[in-house]
Amino acid sequence: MSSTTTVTPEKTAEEQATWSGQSVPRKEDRRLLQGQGVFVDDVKRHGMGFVHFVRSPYAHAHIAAIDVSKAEAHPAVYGTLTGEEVAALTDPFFQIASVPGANVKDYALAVGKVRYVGEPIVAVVAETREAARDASELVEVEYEPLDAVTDARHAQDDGVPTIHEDAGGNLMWHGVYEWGDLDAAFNEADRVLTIDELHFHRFNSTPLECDGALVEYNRGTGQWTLYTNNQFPGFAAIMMGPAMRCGLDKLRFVTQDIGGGFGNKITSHPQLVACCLLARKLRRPIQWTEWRTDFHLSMSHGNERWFRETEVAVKNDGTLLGFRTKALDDAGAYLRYEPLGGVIWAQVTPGMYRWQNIRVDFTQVATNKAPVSPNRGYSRMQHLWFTERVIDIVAHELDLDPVEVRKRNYIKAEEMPYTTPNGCVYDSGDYAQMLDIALALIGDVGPRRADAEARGKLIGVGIGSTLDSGTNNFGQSRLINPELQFSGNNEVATVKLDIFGEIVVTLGTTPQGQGHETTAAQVVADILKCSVDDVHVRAGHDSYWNSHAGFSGTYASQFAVTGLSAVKGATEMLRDEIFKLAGAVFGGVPPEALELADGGIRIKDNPEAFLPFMACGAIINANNAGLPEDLGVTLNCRYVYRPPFQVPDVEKKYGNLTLTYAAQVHVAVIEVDPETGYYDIVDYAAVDDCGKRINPQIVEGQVMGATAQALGAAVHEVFEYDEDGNLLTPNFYDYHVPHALDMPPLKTGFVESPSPFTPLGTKGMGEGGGAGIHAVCAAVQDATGAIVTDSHNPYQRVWHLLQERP
Amino acid sequence: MNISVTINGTTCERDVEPRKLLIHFVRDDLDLTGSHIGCDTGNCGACSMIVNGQLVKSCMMLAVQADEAAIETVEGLSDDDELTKLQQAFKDNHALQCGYCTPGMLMSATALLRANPHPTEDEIRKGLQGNICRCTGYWNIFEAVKAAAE
Amino acid sequence: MNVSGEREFAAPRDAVWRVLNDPAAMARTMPGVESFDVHDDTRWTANVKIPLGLGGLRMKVDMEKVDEREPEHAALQIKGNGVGAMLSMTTSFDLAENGSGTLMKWAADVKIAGPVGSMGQRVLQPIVNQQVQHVLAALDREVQSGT
Amino acid sequence: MLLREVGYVRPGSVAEALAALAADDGARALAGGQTLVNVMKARAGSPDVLVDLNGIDALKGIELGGDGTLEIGAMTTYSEIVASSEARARPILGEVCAQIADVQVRNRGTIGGNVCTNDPTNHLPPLLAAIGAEFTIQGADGSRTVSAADFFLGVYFTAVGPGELLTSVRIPAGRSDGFAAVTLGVDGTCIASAAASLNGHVRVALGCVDAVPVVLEPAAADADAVRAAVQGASLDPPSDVHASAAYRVHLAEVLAVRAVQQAQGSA
Repeated sequence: MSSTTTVTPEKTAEEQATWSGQSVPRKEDRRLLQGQGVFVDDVKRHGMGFVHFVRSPYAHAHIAAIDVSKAEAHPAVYGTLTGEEVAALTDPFFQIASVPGANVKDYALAVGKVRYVGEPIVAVVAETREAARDASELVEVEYEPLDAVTDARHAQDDGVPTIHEDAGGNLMWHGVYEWGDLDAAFNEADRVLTIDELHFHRFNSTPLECDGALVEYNRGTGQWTLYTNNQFPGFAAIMMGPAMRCGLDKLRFVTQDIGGGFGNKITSHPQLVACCLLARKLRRPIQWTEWRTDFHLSMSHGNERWFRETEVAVKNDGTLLGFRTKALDDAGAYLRYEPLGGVIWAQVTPGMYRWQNIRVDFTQVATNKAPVSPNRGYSRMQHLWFTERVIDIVAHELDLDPVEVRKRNYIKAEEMPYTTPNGCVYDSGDYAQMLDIALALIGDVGPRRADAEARGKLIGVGIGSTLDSGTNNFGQSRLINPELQFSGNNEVATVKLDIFGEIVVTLGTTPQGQGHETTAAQVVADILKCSVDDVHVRAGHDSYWNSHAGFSGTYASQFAVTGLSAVKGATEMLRDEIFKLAGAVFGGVPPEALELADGGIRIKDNPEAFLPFMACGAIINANNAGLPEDLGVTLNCRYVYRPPFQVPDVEKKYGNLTLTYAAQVHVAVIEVDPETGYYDIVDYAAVDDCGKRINPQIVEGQVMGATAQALGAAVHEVFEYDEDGNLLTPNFYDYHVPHALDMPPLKTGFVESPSPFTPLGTKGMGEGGGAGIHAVCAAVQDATGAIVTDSHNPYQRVWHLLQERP
Repeated sequence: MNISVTINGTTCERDVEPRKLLIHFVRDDLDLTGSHIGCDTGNCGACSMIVNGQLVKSCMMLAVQADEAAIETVEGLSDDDELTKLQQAFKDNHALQCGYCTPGMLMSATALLRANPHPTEDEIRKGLQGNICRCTGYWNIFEAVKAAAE
Repeated sequence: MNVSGEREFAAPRDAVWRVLNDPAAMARTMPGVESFDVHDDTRWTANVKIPLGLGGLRMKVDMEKVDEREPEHAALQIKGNGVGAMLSMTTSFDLAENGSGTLMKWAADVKIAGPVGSMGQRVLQPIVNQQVQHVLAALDREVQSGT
Repeated sequence: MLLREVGYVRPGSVAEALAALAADDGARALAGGQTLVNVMKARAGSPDVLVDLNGIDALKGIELGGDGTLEIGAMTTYSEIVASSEARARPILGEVCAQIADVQVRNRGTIGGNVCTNDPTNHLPPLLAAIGAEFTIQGADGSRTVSAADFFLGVYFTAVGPGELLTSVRIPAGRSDGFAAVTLGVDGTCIASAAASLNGHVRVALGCVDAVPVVLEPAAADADAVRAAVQGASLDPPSDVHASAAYRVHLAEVLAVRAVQQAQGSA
């Protein structure tokens, strides 16, 4: 069953009267339920050519020769594109990394060398999808295979082949983070626990829709229009423009509906560049659909990370004083968004705990695997899994109750806002209360344990607590590369009143199911005192709308802060203009004498004097003769929300890296069959605190969805490679995601701790599901009595853990 | 090969290559893009349709195998200005997020409720087992189907 | 993937050696050979359709003898290039006289890359074993007919 | 998606189907297509002609003989077996078919396709081997019936030769059967499986541990005897991303015992 607790702060009459805070049914749903959504593969153009990418069967090889003549000769083929052409027509993609990673040369297609199985080498365009694939089989590529680097832990060993000669080795980035006084902490410690190695596995969220695009080139204006499901056009443009040697306004990004993103659709820019070049070369629209196997082989794997030689300073009572660890990140074959993973984790450096003394020696290397890119919980999930593992290992070693160790070390509600050792400011929250609610949802496990043991089964209970930091300060990129000129963040919205009084909202975001049309309408309706049905929020994204800013997109848990704050700002501007206009129309009535009501504005003590929005729109847009010269009203308002950020201190690696800190605490109960290692999650609770909830149903939906992804990753999902660099899970057979029958009972609860730092008291959310991985690991450890050192625990591993039992 | 299918009540004749999968035929040739493609191994169910009264994954059937068949897709469930009880229940229960799996999910739920108007929770899970959703965690979908069955 | 084994032939060593080193004879022992070209006495090319039951996997297979100590040892480097699959295999055999017969010790290291290699992990080893058995059985027949 | 070009014929009778198969050595029978079509999407296998058996009524249906023998047409779907009252004569059949994948796959997938594919992870090869099924194969020159031992030859290989068709599966009467598996998720792909039948004597068939079901006949139905039989089989299963050889061997032992216990319970 799925149940929701009633733990909720009292709502004031004022709150009850607002749209915000209500589970308003989504505006998006009708079209999606009727099959009328427009996803990228639904976009068709006359004469479009279908592109198929020839992909490398080798993980690492020199390309000795490429012959496309037979493919070009295929009657249905329009043309091809090779790496050589790409290298001539474009510059390598801009690298975020400082040296050595900065020296990596990354193009839209492989140039001279292939570096992972599935890497695109040649693009073939034909009249039909089938013909494009047929012809791609006629492309002859001569390879000189090289040994593959598949284990990041040995990527820098002597004699290991170099993947990027330009980088002079497989090291991509290295940095040391140290805050507090480690020596003092370790001197003060009663005990120092050492953990040789913890491993966070490689997986991603596998959105059901893969990547794709339909790209048109306007020869007259030199502009490309990309209908694509890329979820961060601002980033794609920054990557593509310089590479293609064109201004960013030459790249128009358009999307309506996106079939899930979860961060995995941020780095499709190489394929988009190939499509742009082909659209120009072949003088026709280019259609690209990525199939599931292509996606698994090549797109946006989550960061695989090791934590080695970890030392933890603790008091006998479980008080945590500090830790040291060496983090090793496997970036895969190219740095598409990396090495940002090398700093993003620092948003949550101490996890939810009062650790003051921390040293993380962070190394990122290249391997012959698919490039990693952001994946829901990007880089924080790996680090928070580490902190949760440490907590449970400490509890195990000191024979303390994991609940007690957490409560003893959690940052306390009264300490909020709390400044972490590296200068991040946790805005609000009561982690201990969240844990209590989660445990209450599960109730007494005793009877269940007795019943299971009577059947020869083992019960395990595990806690996973996690932070969902949102609204990036892009200045953190300077901790990776001081040369970078990024900082802060921004988002835009426009709100206007049309000639017939229609309220029209445009967003800069690229929603993938988060319900932006609905929540934006809720915010607007509250300010303009009208119904959400009176608010039309344009579907999707178009970078040619003036609601597009540099950081526009939907990623990193920020819409509820950046997007909705922009909507709020623009709507308040519109409201003030309506007051100004009405004041003038009523003959100089001051704003304080006016009020909004019933889809219009009226004089407070003379309700008869009423100006409906329709009249306001008509006057300004079509009947404006005689209005005062200095009225200054357009009823078309654009607002840019800019979070209050400073540039972090690059030397000390110190500063506030994100604006809000939503939190989740999960508790998992598993039943293990000791004979086989097979286990079921038999009870589960997830408690969320994302501050003010604009639409509780949407928030709960994010919590449940993220939890399902975490449970899939914890038990089944892994991108595993053999020693030759073949991906062993390239499809949904071997990469098993949760199906309906796999879902455990799911109980949800929530706390609302409004953020003091955001205009609406909201916090970004959606990425806290990683707690499910932490909770399952802890539950497996509890059931088996063996220390869990891997984030991925399929039946086989659990069976092995059981063999280790004392 | 020339084939004729009746899709959502409309009969269409087309010439298709034998190798063309039913899902490609419906999306690309008949321009009914409501049914989606989420995998290439028949696992995800986004392409689920009802063919001659039977729920199938249209990516594991050739278009030529549907010759003379009656096909139902999401576009046939309701007309523009109204939602079926099932669709409304999906909306009321927030049973969709990105909406990509939704058409296939609706067809599976429709087939389930036809065969079994009052399914238990286990029967609902079993009935939707062939449809992957990556957004919702399924529970709201189960609730929606329950609500539609009441 | 490494596979190896032993096989006894009721034939003298030179007879076995002859078959193992006669491209035409070898071609008759390999599964699904559709055409066969001999470039010189160390390099052959075969177009095969490995019968995978569900339709067969077409491959162009280049074979090169990389080591030879007549009449007891030879090693072959085999590279197969087919749609969705890259086969690379090093195989060696050692022949020892065994009474009137011959004992062959053979070993092969088989690597399959590409989608098929990824897809078929759980079935690959059984398939390879099975193909090897076919080859050995055919080899038997060749040796018998050759003596 | 995007198959290679392929011919297609839809015979109305077994004779026509046999003729079509004989006409081209690149011809392959298309049953439910729930495996073959996916292999063709990957272009890992590429038949020249597909002989679609879905139009042949003679290959469909379930008959229950007076002696309790079931004769199941090769093109009978899992769903039809699950729903069939006749098939309840051997309850394990419906129980196992109901665990295969999902509704859509069960609506198209057939018993004949399942056994002719003989993917080691399939449910039916070990089950049918355990319960002593026989397979009727028809060729140009008449038909023959073979036992499971003679039917399953290798991965994707069976006694059904070129130009032949599996027309039906015969299942003897019996009730004391069991099936146990560890799968990749509920109703997922089998990581290891075991089927057992106690009709007359103890027979166990193991799946996922070899190219063909491994059939064992333990001396008795007690756990020790069954374990001993599995250990005596010196299994050498493949390792893959889901299970090492050692883990599969261990599971085979545990599941064999469970299948036998289930069979005892169902007696």
